[in-house]
Amino acid sequence: MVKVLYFARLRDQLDCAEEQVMLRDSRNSVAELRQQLAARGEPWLSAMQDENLLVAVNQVIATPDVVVNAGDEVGFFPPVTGG
Amino acid sequence: MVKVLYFARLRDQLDCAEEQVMLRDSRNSVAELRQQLAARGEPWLSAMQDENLLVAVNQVIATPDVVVNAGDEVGFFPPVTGG
Amino acid sequence: MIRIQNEDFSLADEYQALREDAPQIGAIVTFVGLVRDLHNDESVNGMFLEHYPGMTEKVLAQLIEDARQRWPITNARIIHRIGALHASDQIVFVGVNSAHREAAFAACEYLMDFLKTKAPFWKKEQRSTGDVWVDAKASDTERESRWQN
Amino acid sequence: MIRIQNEDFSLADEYQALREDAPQIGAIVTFVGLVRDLHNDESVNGMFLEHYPGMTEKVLAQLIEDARQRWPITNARIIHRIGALHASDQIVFVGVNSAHREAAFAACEYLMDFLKTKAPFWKKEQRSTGDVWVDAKASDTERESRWQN
Repeated sequence: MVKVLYFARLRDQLDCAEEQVMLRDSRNSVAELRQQLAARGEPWLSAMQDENLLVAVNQVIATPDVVVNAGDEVGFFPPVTGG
Repeated sequence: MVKVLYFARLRDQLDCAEEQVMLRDSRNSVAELRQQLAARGEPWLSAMQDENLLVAVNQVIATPDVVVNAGDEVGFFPPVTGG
Repeated sequence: MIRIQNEDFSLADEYQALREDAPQIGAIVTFVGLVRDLHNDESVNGMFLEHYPGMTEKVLAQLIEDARQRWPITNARIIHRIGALHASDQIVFVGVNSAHREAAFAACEYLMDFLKTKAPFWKKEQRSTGDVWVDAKASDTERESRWQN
Repeated sequence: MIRIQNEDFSLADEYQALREDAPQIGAIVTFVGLVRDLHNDESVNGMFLEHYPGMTEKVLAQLIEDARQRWPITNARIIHRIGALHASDQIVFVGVNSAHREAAFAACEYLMDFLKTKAPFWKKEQRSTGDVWVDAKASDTERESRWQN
């Protein structure tokens, strides 16, 4: 299981702030986790296919090839707008 | 007559903060005024020949060709070191 | 020093801390961001700021560490507010002290530029036409890229 | 706003004035220069600052005008102290407010860079080896020249 967090506009779109997700394999890439979530259909499909979507694994920005392990924290969010 | 002011290290070198100087002609350039003062001999000679010396006519930085008229204020000073 | 907080902050207090850090400090540069009361032509009545707790602090600590590697700064302080904010409220503070002004200016602007593009904060504006999540600006990404040279 | 004065100044007061200028202000950048207690390896016990009264104010007013021409700033404030100063004393304040941070940062640094090379102030340091007029630094001239691009 991984803890998945959604922030800001994305959280509103999915109506979900946090969930536990069972990984399909013991080791999945960020890209694979996105595909798994997109397979749920809308609104996940659009959200996970958004090329501006950012992903952090254990609170560090992650590229699509980064491996997600059970127990990790994965955050999905739109481009940041603070400051 | 022009009012001539000397600042900082230059004032210490010349032991003079302010003086009235009679111009040789009714219209002199900054360069001509420097020559006139240098002709007094040391310490004026060295001070006026210092290539780092700055000159302001009526409180605006002046190049050697700027004309000095009677009644003007001419300031001589070393490179600035404020801030 | 990094703080993420709902409460307002005092520039005077932050400045005092930066001033007392060390006797060789010759330059202190501070930046404060305020809520502007205009968004294009629409009136912005207020905004709500959320962030990613934990990640925000990590990102900002890394930015300060990066700035220390690039410039001889003595210290840097960052405060970012979250929650409900209104027109003219203070949002963000970045302060840097150094022996030299060029390092203090560069590091302060660097920290703000990267905070804008790397720190996980999101603004929702309360406009007269309804609540709107603010879009990221291309100009902020451009400003960040200047530092790659 | 330009002030040349013997008295100390309050960053908090200057910041407050910059903050209250206009509702569309989104960024305030301040710079404060302090007396460092080290000059290379010699101990600097204090310094004395003199200036060219009248010309100083004209030069600083022109620099602010130049900054206004180059960047969309709302206002700029400069304070420079003269007379006797000691280690850790505040020497100079430059503060700029603007709708946008890039203008505020650029104008503040521009004003400091040109103040350093154009405003008629001179420092005499009281060192353990005697009083010494401070030499102008080539690095300051180099920093000024960056703005010609």
